[in-house]
Amino acid sequence: MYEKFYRSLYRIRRVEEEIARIYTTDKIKSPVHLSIGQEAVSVGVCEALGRDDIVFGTYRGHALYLAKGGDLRKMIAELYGKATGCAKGKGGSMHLIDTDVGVMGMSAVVGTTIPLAAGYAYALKLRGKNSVVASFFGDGAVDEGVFHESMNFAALKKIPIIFVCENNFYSIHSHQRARQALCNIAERARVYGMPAERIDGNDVLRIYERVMKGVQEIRSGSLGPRFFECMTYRWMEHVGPNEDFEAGYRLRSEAEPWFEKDQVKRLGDFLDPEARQMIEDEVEGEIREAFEFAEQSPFPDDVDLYTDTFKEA
Amino acid sequence: MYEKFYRSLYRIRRVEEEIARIYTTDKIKSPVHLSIGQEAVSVGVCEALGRDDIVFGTYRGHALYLAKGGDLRKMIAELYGKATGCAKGKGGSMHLIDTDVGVMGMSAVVGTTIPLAAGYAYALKLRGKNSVVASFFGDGAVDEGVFHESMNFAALKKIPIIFVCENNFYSIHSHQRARQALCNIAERARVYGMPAERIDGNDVLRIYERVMKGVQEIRSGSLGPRFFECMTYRWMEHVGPNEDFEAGYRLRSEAEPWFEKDQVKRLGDFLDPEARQMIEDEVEGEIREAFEFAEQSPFPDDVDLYTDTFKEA
Amino acid sequence: MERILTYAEAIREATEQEMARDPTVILLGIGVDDFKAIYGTTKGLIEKFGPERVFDTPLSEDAMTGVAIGAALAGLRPIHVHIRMDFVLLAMNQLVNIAAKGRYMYGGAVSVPIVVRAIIGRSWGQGAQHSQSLHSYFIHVPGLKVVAPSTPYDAKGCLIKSIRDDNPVMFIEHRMIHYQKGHVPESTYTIPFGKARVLAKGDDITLVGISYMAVECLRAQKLLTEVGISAEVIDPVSLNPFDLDAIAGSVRKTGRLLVVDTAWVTCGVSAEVVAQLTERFQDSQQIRVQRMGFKPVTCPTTKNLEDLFYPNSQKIASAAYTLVHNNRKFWTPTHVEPPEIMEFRGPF
Amino acid sequence: MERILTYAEAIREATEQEMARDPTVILLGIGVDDFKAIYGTTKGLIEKFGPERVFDTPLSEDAMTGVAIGAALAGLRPIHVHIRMDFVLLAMNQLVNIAAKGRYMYGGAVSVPIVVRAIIGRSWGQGAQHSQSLHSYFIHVPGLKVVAPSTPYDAKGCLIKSIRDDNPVMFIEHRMIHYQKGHVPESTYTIPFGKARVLAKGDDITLVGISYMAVECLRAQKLLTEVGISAEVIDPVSLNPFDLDAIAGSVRKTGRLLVVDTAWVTCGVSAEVVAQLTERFQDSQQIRVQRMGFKPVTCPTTKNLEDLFYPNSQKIASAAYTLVHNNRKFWTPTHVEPPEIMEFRGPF
Ligand SMILES: Cc1ncc(C[n+]2csc(CCOP(=O)(O)OP(=O)(O)O)c2C)c(N)n1
Ligand SMILES: Cc1ncc(C[n+]2csc(CCOP(=O)(O)OP(=O)(O)O)c2C)c(N)n1
Ligand SMILES: [Mg+2]
Ligand SMILES: [Mg+2]
Repeated sequence: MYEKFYRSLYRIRRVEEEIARIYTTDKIKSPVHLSIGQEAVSVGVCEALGRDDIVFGTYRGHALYLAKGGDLRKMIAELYGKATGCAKGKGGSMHLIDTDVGVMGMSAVVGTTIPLAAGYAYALKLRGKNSVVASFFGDGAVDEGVFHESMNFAALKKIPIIFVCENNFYSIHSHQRARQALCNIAERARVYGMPAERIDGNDVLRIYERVMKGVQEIRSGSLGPRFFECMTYRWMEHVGPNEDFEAGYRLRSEAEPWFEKDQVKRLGDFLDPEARQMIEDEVEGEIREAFEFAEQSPFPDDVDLYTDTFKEA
Repeated sequence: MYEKFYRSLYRIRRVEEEIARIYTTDKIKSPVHLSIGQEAVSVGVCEALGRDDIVFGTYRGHALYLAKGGDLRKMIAELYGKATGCAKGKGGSMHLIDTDVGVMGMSAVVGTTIPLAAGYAYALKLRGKNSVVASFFGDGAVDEGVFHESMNFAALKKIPIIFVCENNFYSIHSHQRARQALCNIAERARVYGMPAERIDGNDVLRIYERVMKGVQEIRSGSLGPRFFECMTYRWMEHVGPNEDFEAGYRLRSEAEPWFEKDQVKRLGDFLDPEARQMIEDEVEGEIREAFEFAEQSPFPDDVDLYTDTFKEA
Repeated sequence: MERILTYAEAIREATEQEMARDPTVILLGIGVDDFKAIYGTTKGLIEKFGPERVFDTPLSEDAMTGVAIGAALAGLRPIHVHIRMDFVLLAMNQLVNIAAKGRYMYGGAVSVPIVVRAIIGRSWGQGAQHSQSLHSYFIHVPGLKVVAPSTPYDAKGCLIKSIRDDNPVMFIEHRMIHYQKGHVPESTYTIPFGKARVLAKGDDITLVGISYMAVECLRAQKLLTEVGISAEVIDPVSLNPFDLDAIAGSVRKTGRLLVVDTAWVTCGVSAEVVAQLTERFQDSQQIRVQRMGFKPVTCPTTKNLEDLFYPNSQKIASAAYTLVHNNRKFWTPTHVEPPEIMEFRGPF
Repeated sequence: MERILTYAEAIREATEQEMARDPTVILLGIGVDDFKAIYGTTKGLIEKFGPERVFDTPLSEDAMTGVAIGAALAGLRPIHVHIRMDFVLLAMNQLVNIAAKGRYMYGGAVSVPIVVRAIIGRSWGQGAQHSQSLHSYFIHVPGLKVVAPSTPYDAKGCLIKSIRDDNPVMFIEHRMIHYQKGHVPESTYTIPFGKARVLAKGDDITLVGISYMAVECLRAQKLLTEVGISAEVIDPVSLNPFDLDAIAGSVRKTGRLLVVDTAWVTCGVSAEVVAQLTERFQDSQQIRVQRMGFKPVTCPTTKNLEDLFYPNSQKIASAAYTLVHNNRKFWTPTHVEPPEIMEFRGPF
């Protein structure tokens, strides 16, 4: 299990580091919202899910896409705006999708995928499927009316959904305290009539364990939403490849305890060095290969501008 | 005090009964949402407010308009679509307003006036005024995202506002249980960080007393929203002048306990018969006069179609 | 023997037949399951298909639109009903940012087969917030199909087509058309999108009526025959895709066009029709065009101002007369209040 | 000596001056108080006017719009900033159902002096949901004023006018104009609404550019001089009220009109301008018209498709050339990427 977790964590971290490195070359001509420091949430949740389960995420979606098994080559190609990208170069980093493995799409408008996830879960229930949906969103999305409406609907209809609030304390540069009188997101969810808990410490194993329990309960017939507020921290700037502790809205000292909770390091330390090396080598090879794939892929044809507006009969 | 309360309750009840009676003549060519049975909420709250305080309400707003001191003649003229109406015949029953006494307007779209009330209260705080705003809405409005957003903002900014949820259990023909997994509106408000309580029994005195305490706290400097979920019951159909217990979505037996909580009767019984008679006579005269005024008033001129889109400099 | 149904009944029948045929079709919206049954258009459906496939929703237009889209992503075909189009303003983000764009921004990986039934309110003092016709909003943004049939026959066929379409379809109904009666076959059939319907043949002027205004144009056409004017009446039926060819063909013959919308004129469908026809005819033929719609103000409640606010058959006929006589002659028929407006005691 | 500011600086200066002059002016919106300061347009204002008059908001576009309107009802003059116009879709109900209608539906009892700054995103792969220009939505509905100045001078004057106006004003900015530089007087001044500005005089064709497209039209005008075509460039500045007279006057002279919008064409401002001019000229003069805007698809992220999606000076010049030569001659200048797009590494 640790190997599997480590591979996923390490892979996400390294992919994003490579994105940050390559970003200065302007080959990726679109905004990137990195998850570095927050990988544990996506990995912990997705390890508790199966291939037939479904996730919906946000513009900060690289980690989720990869953790759920999204195709790495198609993701990098998408960032490069290539025709081989998971959205044919039309979506970019903020609109990743890989329906083969249940990554159902991300959105650049905060909060918009929460009701989509709820609707998907409603359909699963109606059709008697045994899958669950996980809906990822940030602490900022909690401010939006659609959060409230979606919680209410999910609790009312007892749908098979896991809500995952990645609370990294910030919406862009605004601290949660500047947007919410009480910092009690899990409680806000509970009041709609669903189990809700806060998971501290950015702890991938704990997240996995708690979510796994929720998923199993749902699968064994105890339908209805579960809510997890996962405390984590964004190491990089809101958007872009750099750190931003000099910007003034937060201090490096605030981040430091979170650097110590680095789950890549933690899980890596659990492994024996050889196994670890092997994983890392494989991942590095895969990443190299994915970037090469992206580099060598063609841009979309001009006519592609006009395709994909409607599905033809 | 009882006389004042009774006058207000009786007046609202009788005005709406007259509206219902006249409605069959088609002189009121617009939808009417009657508050018969629910008067206690508007009266209880408004008796705790002063003339400089502000209220915002809904399409079910006759009771609120009158309880806050809105001009009766202008209201009836508005329902008749006359130029002398409080909105010159352009707004009808769903858009009553009387800025002279702080009735700041009602809206036909559920939930829309909640943030307006919050914005007004923010302005009062910024300008150092001692007034408070009361925001009225139904249990249905609680489903809307804007409810959540407005609660969050009000708690965050500690603005001088009283939220009054008139919980009559129904949104049109949908019971609260069909829309919310838990029937706990006051709790939902509390979680944002504001005192919130449920007031049972449609009890005008209790509503007055509890709201008065909140208003006094705010005026004496303890700013921040207060929330009151006032349990009440609509006796008539959702819209229109009739009863609808035969329609099938609710039973008369559900209503009967609420008929017993009739506050018009209760407060009337507190009074000595002579004082009561005098009040009733005065009110009847006033109502007769208001309907006559409405009947005799002219319709707007054709050119009025084009006025009031913009305020000219 | 003609089988006569009202427009509302035609909608109900289309829904029932498609729900029976296809278990993935679901129906949701505020009040779809109550005894008023959205003007009767959803009557009996919960009894027949059960509360999982037919359900009332919380007052949450934004999220419920997202729920419909999410369910569509999972393979269902939701029909989401709004008893007033005004409330759709709460769902614009989901409709414009997700429904319209989903397929494109995910490079064709998904499709969003939802139908949004948006009903335009009118009459009996519906007023500012219960009377809006915002169809141009949905036409402006690529990715949404928009239909607004005016006859019971087209209503049924268009709704079935909309349900079967793999894309988001805005299905625009006007409250005052629900009472229209007409022939409706019992069998299921579809009306193709992008084909206008000629409701009356004529030579002197082309009247294009959007939604309920097609009915009023037909009434105007009858009035015009009294003064010797032969008007062709066209109902575009579908607004996106739009059958400009049909209108262009008619205008080529008549030389004159009056577009009547049940909406404001500015940046509306009538502007688009006039702009497209102008672009098309500028090299070949001189045509005369005019637009008619709501007056450029908020909808008032009182009846005398409301009558001024809305286009009607009298105003249409009068404007057509003037257009045909090149602004040199004027005529106004007496106005007869149509039964649907005379009898309506809304809001339900 | 000319005083040169960027468009962004002009906006900041207008805001600062009005806030200093009038204590009822407040500024709210996501990020107005952070170090990025909405592309610098709100820089230093919280320091100067304090956190009660300048405040960041929760991510609650719907309610915050209501809050702005409510504060306006109480006598304040709020400026509500949206860093992307796409997010305004969440606030349509408050804007259309309350801000636009409030005064009318309450019979003139109130007014709603709010300014909504809506910024159009573009470039660097902003993509489907960060690139929309929805100004036609606000023009369609009566009750909202809409302005979209293209120069720093007009930006300052229009913003001051908007703040002082007693009605709701949608102030449309394009991210790519923020970098434009121009003369801006230090004193406060207002630009009247409803007066178009002639940015360049010419005789052969009238180019009307909305917002950022005015800048691209001016570039096209320079390109056209190389091939002997003299184009008149008009910036409407205000979209509602709209100065049709100015455009009509120009078209009367040139006989040709190309309207370029930073938005989709269908039911957009370009449709309205063409429709109105057609109605006006049909009895007097034959004119040639054309519209240009976004291609009728969702905005893609990858650069080569993005370049096809947007109008630019090259495409404008080429279309104008063809229009002037009555579709008989064709020419396309080489495209030079403008600096604001070349240098942009958005989203901030
Ligand atoms: C509806 C909406 N409002 C504002 C924005 C601008 N915006 C982009 S990302 C973001 C922060 C969201 O914060 P959070 O949900 O906590 O996610 P995080 O970025 O921390 O992962 C904001 C406000 C947006 N994209 N959508
Ligand atoms: C946004 C919106 N959605 C739906 C409606 C239709 N509608 C009108 S009144 C109403 C019921 C609202 O119930 P509640 O808030 O409890 O108020 P009550 O009528 O009980 O006083 C509904 C759903 C509306 N007017 N606005
Ligand atoms: Mg966050
Ligand atoms: Mg209720």
